[in-house]
Parts: sequence; C-alpha cells; structure tokens
Amino acid sequence: MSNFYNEILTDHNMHPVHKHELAVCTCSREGVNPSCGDDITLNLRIEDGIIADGSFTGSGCAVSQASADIMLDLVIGKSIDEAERLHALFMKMIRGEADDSELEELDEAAALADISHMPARVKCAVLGWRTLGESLPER
Amino acid sequence: MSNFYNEILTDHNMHPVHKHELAVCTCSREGVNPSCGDDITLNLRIEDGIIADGSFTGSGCAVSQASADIMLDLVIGKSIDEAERLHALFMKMIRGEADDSELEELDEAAALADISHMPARVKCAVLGWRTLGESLPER
Amino acid sequence: MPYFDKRDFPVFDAMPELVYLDSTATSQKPKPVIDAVSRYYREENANPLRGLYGLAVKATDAYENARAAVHDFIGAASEREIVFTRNATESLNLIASSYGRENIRQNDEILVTISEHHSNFLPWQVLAKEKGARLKFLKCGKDGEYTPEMLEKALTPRTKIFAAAQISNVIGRLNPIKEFAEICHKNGTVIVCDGAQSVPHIPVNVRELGVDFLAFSGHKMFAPMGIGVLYGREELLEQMPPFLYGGEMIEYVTLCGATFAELPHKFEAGTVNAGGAVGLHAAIDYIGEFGFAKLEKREKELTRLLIEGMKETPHVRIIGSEDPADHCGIVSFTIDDVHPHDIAAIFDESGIAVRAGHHCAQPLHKYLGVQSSVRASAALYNDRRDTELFLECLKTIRRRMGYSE
Amino acid sequence: MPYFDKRDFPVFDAMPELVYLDSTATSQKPKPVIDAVSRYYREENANPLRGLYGLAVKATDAYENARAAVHDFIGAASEREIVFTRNATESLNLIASSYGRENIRQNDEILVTISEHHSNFLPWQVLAKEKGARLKFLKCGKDGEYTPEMLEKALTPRTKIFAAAQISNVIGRLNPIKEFAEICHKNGTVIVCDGAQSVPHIPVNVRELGVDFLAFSGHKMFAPMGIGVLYGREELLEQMPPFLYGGEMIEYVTLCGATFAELPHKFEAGTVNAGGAVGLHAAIDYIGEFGFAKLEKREKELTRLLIEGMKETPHVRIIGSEDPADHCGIVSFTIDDVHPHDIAAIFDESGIAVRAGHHCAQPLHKYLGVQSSVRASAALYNDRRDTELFLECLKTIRRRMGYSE
Ligand SMILES: Cc1ncc(COP(=O)(O)O)c(C=O)c1O
Ligand SMILES: Cc1ncc(COP(=O)(O)O)c(C=O)c1O
Repeated sequence: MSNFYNEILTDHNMHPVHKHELAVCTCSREGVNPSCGDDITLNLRIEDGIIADGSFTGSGCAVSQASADIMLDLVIGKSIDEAERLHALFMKMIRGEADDSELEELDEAAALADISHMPARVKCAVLGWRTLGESLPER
Repeated sequence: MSNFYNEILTDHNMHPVHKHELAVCTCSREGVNPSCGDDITLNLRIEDGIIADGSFTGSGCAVSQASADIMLDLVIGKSIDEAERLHALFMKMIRGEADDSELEELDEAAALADISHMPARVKCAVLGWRTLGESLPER
Repeated sequence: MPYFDKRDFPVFDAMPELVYLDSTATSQKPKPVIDAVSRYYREENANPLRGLYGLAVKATDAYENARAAVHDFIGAASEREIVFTRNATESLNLIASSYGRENIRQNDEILVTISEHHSNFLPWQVLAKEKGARLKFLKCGKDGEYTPEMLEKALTPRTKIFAAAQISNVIGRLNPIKEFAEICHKNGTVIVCDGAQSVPHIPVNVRELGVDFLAFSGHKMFAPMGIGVLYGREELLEQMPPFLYGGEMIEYVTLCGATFAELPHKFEAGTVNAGGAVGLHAAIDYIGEFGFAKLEKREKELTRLLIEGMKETPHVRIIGSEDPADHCGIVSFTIDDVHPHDIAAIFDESGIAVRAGHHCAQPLHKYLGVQSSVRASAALYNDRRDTELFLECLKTIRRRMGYSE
Repeated sequence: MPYFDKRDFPVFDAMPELVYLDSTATSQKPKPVIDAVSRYYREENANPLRGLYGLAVKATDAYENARAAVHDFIGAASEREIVFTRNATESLNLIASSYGRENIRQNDEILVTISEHHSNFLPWQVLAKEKGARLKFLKCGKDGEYTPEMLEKALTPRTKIFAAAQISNVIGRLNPIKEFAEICHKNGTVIVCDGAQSVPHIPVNVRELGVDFLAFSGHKMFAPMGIGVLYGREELLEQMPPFLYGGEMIEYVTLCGATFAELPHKFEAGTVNAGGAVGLHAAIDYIGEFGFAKLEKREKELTRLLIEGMKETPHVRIIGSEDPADHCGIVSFTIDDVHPHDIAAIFDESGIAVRAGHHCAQPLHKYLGVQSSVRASAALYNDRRDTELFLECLKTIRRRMGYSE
C-alpha cells in the first residue's frame, strides 16, 4: 500500500487520453458515487458489436479518473464480449481474486490491484467499469 | 441489611393498628407509588392544631403498610408542628443523616433506617409520611 | 478456552456468593465479550464507514463483521436486513414509527398480545392513536398459551400488523411464531416478532419463522448494553422512510431535500456503536461455541428444578403453565399475602437477585388480576446450587414475614 | 496516575507509528475509560433503575452518578435536565421530533446555519416539511464567522427555533452562542446548540450560555461509542411528549393509554446503556483532572503549528479563517488540483489519519463552492511530532500526484 499513487495512475490522472467529448456516439451514460462526489459520463460508439471509440468527461478523485482512462485504453477496439470479459476480470481483481496471468491481461488496470485494501476507494476504481457494464447492450 | 424484615416491621404489616376507615375525619388524601403499585389513603381528624385521630386504608408492600401504621402511632395526639418535625426527622433518617438521639425520637420508625441502602424501596417507606406532609395544613 | 459456566463471568469473581436469577432483565457478560470490547478500543477504534485510512478500515471491518455475524446467527437473507439499534425497544419503535406511520390508515387494526412488554405495546398504542386505528388484544389462555386458532379468530381483513413476543418475559412460554406468520401472511398482515427473550435462549431463524420483523437486545444475550438489532425483510425496509436523520444515512443533502443511503445504513443515524457491535459479535461467538443444544438443555434442567421446588412450596403460585416444559428459563410467581417487592428484598438479604414488579407488562398483570409478581430466570451461568439456594430461601419467606406457615 | 498524553491511549501502543488527526470524527479512548467500562461489567452490571437487589442498586448508582457528573460538567440546573441518548444525532432528532412536532406550526420559521452538520440540519428539514414551516439559513462570512448582527437580521417574529453548532466540525471556529441565546430569547426563539465539537474542547456551561438545548456525543470526548447527551431546560423537557416508548419511561400503562415517568426517565426508553454512561463518567473525570486550561492551551498550540505550516505550503487553502486563534483544534483545507480523497489516501500511506469528504456538511461545501475537503484535527494526545509528520507529508502531496510543485 505504501506507493499506491504510482506513475501509471498519476499519469492517467494528469494526462488522460480519453477525457473529452465524443462527437459521434451511440451511447452516453452517467455514473456517480454519491459518497465521494465522483461523477463521470462515459461515451461509447459501438459499431457491429465493436467498441469503435470511447471517451469520458466529469470530475472526481485520481482513482476514478485514471481508472476510467485506463479502462478506455483497454476496451476501445475490443468486441462487446471481450469488454464484458475484461469487466469481469477487473471486478475479480478488485475482490483480490485474480491470478498473475489475469493481472497481466488487465495491463495498466492492474496498477489498481491494491485498492482491495481500501474498501472506501473501491467504488472510485470501479466507477468507470460499472458505468461501462451498464452501457453495454444486454444480451 | 441482612435482617431488614424485623419483628417491628412484620408486626405492623400483619396486624396494623390504624388500618381501617375513619368515621369522622377532616381530611383524607391518597398517596401512590406508580412504580410499586403501593396505594394508601390517609385519613386525619385535626382539631385545634392537634392530630386527634388518624387511619389509613389501601394496599402495598409490607414496608409501605408498616411504615404508615408506625407513623400514625407516632403522630396521633401530636400537634401539627410536632408532626411536621417528625416528618422532617424521618426524611433525614431516610437520607442516612439522622444521629442516634434523633433515631430515638423516631421510636419504631427507626426500624426503617436501613432502607437508605435500598433506594428502590425508599418510596415505599416514605409513602405514608409524604402523604401526611401533603395532608397537613399549610402555614 | 472458555468454561461455559460461572467461571467465564467475572461478576462471580467479584461476588462469589451472588445467585443471579435476573438474566431476563439483563445478562451478565463473559470475559471474551468484555475483552473484545476493550480490544476494539485499544486496537481498532475509529469512526467507521467513511474513513480513508487504515484504522478506519479496521473499525469498519469490525463493525460490518459484527453485522455479518448477526446475519448468520438469525439466518437473514442479506446483511442489508440487519440494522443496529440501541436495544429491542428502539427497534420496535423504529418499526412502529417508520413502517407504521407509512402504512397504517384510519380504521385499520393493529393486534398485539395482552402479554407484550410495554416496548412492543406502547409504540403501537401511540401509532393507533395518531392514525385513528384500532388497537386490539389477543388474550392468552389460562396456561399463558396462545394458539394459532386464537390468532385466526382475532384477525380481520383490517388487521395490518400483528405484534407478538416469541417468548413473553413474564410467562416464559414459546409461542408458535412460525404458524402465526403463516396465518398473518394469508391475511395480508405484517408480523412483528419481539425476540428479546427468545434470541438469547433458542435458535431463531427468521427465514424459517417467516417473520417480517424481529427485534432483540444485545445486553440480554451476554453482549454489552447499548446495542440491539432490528431485522426486517429487505422488501419492507427498502420502502420505509428513515427513522432518525444525520450522519452516514444520507446520499445527497441539499438545502431543500435529501436522498438517503442504501440499506442498512439508511436506518443508522449518527456515529454507530462499533464497540457495542463488536461486543455483540463476541457474544454470538460465545453462544455459538457453547451451542444451543447444550444451552437449552441446561436452561431446561434449571427451569425444571425451579418449578418443581416451587410447586412443593405452599402458597407459591406460578404464572402461566405449571409444566416446566412450557418455560424457557423464565418463571414468574406470587406468594400468598406477601408483596413481590418484599419477596425480592428478602431474596436479596440472602444474596439472591430476582426481579419483582410488573416487568414492563402492566396489561398482562391486570388481565391476570395481580398487581405484580416475582420473576426468577436462568441462564447458562446458573447451576444447581443457585436453584437450591433460591428454593431454600423461597420456603422461608412467609415465615420471615410473620406467617405461621 | 495518568500521563495526559499518548501514553494514556492504548491505541498508540498497538500502532506506535500512528499519527491520528481525526479526533473530530471520533476520539481515541484513554485506559481509565476502557478500564472503567470493563470494571462496570465485571463488578456492577445489572439492569438499572428498578432492581430490588444489591447489584442492581450498584448499577443504578453507577448510571445515575454518571448523570450527576454530566450535570456538573455542563453546569445544568438539575439532573432532571440530563437525558442519556446514543449520540448527538439522536439528541438532535429527539428535540426536533418531540419539541419540534409539538411546537412548530405552519408558516413558522426554523433558522439553521449553513454550516450545520447534517445531524443538526436534516431533522429540521424533515420537521419543516411535515409542518409546512419554512427552513431558513444563516450564512457565514468569508472567514467562517457568524456574528450577533447576522443573527439579528435573520430572525423574524415567526422564527421559533434557531439551531447552531457552537463549533462547526468543518470551520472549527467558536460561535458566540451566549450572544445568540440572548438575541433568540428576546425574539421568543428557542435556541438549540449542537455541542458535539465544543464540549470536548472548551468548558461549556449551559446556564452561562443560556441555551435551551445542548446535544453532544460521548465518543468525541474520550468516552465509548453508543452514549450521548441531551441537555434541555427542565421547563421545556417537562412539557415535551416522550420520544420513544417502552421500558422504564412509563408510570401507568393500561389498554387504552399511558402516563409517563418523571424527567429524565421519560426520555430514556428501554434498557439504558449503563456501561456507556460509566465510560462517559470516566471520560469527564479524565478531562477534569487534565483541566480545560491545559487542554485548550495544548490544542491551540497544535492548531497554530498546523495552520502556520499549511500557510507556508503552496496550493493549500484553509477553509474559514487563516488565523490559528479562530480554530479550536479543527482545520479543514483543500489542495489545488488534488482530490481530497486522494490526499487522505496519501496521508494514510504515511500512517497519518485525516478525514476527507463533505464531513456531513454538504450544504456548507456547496455554499463554499467546493465538492469536499480534507480535515485535520487535534486532541490532547497529539504532539508536535504529529504536526511535523503531517506537514512533511502535506508538502509532498502535489509532487506525489505528478505536479511539478
Ligand atoms: C458538529 C457536529 N454535530 C453533530 C455530530 C454528530 O455526532 P454523532 O455522529 O456522534 O451523532 C457531529 C459529529 O460527526 C459533529 O461534528
Ligand atoms: C419481551 C421483551 N421485549 C422487549 C424488551 C425490551 O428490551 P430493552 O429494554 O433491551 O429494549 C424486553 C426486556 O426488558 C423484553 O423482555
């Protein structure tokens, strides 16, 4: 826990790649954490079952912002199925149940693994992913 | 405390002298302890500033009944002033503040001295006296 | 390793001669419970729920683990159904105030048993008055019993709530709550179960019983004072408005309104009693290690000794059934011609702690035609010697009050 | 003999490196308090108030002696004015529910300060809605101050209640409650003082202040959780209906009505928290031995160190006044570009416990135009090293978040 705010996290927080409006989007959804005041809007452009593009806007702590940015890095270009799978994987990691190969798949998102020791912050790390889960079409 | 229910107390409880109606009385007053269910009616005949006669009726624990009976033993025939003084003395004893000579003045009522160790029963011991105090004319 | 008897309870070190037969009023506390609370304050104390630092995480875990333990202990469907309160009284007031105010209309009926503790009676009386509803009473039979048939007869289409103790703190008899719940639900009636005297004595499973609400107190089951539980079916709790306001029970607050936190926090206003919850958790563990099978066996045996001795003592009249099997560790009685307060005082002179009075059940006493009564109650720390000393003293009481026999 | 510093507080044995700067949320507990509670359960535990045996007399004495201690501590006129509750939140809800419901009519006004804790805000919001009354807000100046003039302007002939904290848990500034009380009484307005943050930090005398009600929590002043206090002027408490129903708060109960016990028992439903009261008593004794003069001096000194260091740190913005003299051990702040939750998490990585969020004062944060803030607060167990470590870490935060300075 003694260096949770590593470079990956602070970088994505200070210089988010995906924090902007999205001109063309097929779905836009707000996610909030009342207790933290975190508030993001996730925009996705889904085409032929593929997340063709995505962005987010909003405000909140570094954890929520960086996590959303890292998430978009991971899922843009992926199929909905694959995004669902990564979503499930991320949740598994948060519960402290992911193994090393699974952490590898999560790439930079694995930087958030230690959040499982900070229950009050889990909501922040999960906010983007939860909103993604709610945005993906049901099947 | 190990023999609070002495003969004086049980005697006055089983064979009260003053527990009866009073044909002629100048004042009759009810006194109750809601938490115990003790309930007595104190009848007094006051003539020329003297408690010429008195009685009580009602029901309750041995402490409340015996204490009322002992009290009437003490105050019948006494002046109102003297009854007031004994009332004050009794209260002093209950607070554990009476000295030996004062206890002597209280005669059999001194059998109740130990009640000060049983706060929940103080109300019972005091019921008759409290009602007496409320019955005596204000001055 | 605990001994599961007097030796676990430090009060009997402090007062080795004490014969404590008033566990129905409050239980004594075993060392593991006292120590768990101290340990919490020595090692884990912080304000739970919102803390962003390690110690607050520990405090939150301690508190929420206690909730999980309660949830397991009474077989709730979800931890969201477990609300921590101060005591059974507050739990019952919460139900009447939040569920009751929201759901009771004029001319509705609320049914309570005649033997309810004031805590499961006054809140309904107040509610009925406020709403213009009718408060009705289910009366027990001569052995203190309530049967499904009695309940069936008393319910009407207007009966919105039925409130009943699983075990009355005076009669001590186990009521058929499972059957009651079935009958209530067929009638569209919500059943509120007062478990203050059952949860400490028998295994209680809310889903098996099928009750809508269950209330109980920690202090009667070896936990510290100041912690109690309200169980409510999630579906009902979900629709209920908050009870008290402030602290972590909110979601958003603005100048003109507020939205509220999720269950169970919606009902836990202000800083929670984490120390108390930790104590309750330790108490549940203590009971769990002992096991209800052994606990019930011991209490039944003590009850049998008490009742058999009482029946042999002239002028002693037991309230409710004379069959020990009908009492769960609780026996109330009177002695002819001797006031219960005097009886208790004489017991006290012999170092025996029993309760006397109306036991917060004035309507029952009135119904039975007695002013008050004496109550002896047993718990797992009592032993045969306690019952013997009690019975010995019992036999002397009329004599000590001046009666020849 | 206590040391009156960290050494009295076992949590610092368990976590020697802990820098605890969250006493505003809850205080740590000194050994004398933890031990007093254990001792109560080991030696004096019974259900207080109605017991007819020695142990119950001890329990009653323990409980009522605690009441007497509280009465002395806050200078109440009578012990009848001291009601034990669970916490300040419950005390405030009790006032709103019992006094408020009875006395507030349609179109009346209730005035609260914009910086009130939700616990002294939501109960009034709910009451106002229920009664069709108007809730109005007294806004603070730019240094977090409230002046008598501000209050005078805000009161109208319809203002029935004014609710204000003596010290806000965010701003940390002492409000002129005595002057407020005078102004209120001239206007026929009842003043409710939230003492949750003042009673632990400064001598509070209700008669000198002239407040009608005062609420505070034990757990913020070294006592265990689960015990709080409501002070009310006897004349007001006397006319108020009960709050919760059941247990020793009754006089007579019949099937169709009830009469209630005398003050303060009328407001204490169900089995009381004697263990908690004993803990509060020990906490009052602990503070008393230390003395407020020394306590205030130490807290002032720590506050000065904190604020001076903060002012030297770029990008740190203090909420309220920048003058240490205007803070009673409580300093809330923000750091440019860094979210308070991240700030608290970074402090936690250095073993420093501070709070972040809205501190149950969302309306104030909205009014100040910030989402949330970080709060550091000092108590008598903090020392110069704590402030140094705090300030050292504070200086690194922006850098650790990737900012160049
Ligand atoms: C000013 C103020 N009022 C009220 C409260 C509520 O106190 P409690 O949570 O102990 O009820 C607090 C504590 O959080 C406070 O700081
Ligand atoms: C059957 C029953 N219900 C409710 C209560 C109230 O419990 P408490 O005083 O802990 O709120 C009691 C205990 O006195 C009880 O015996």
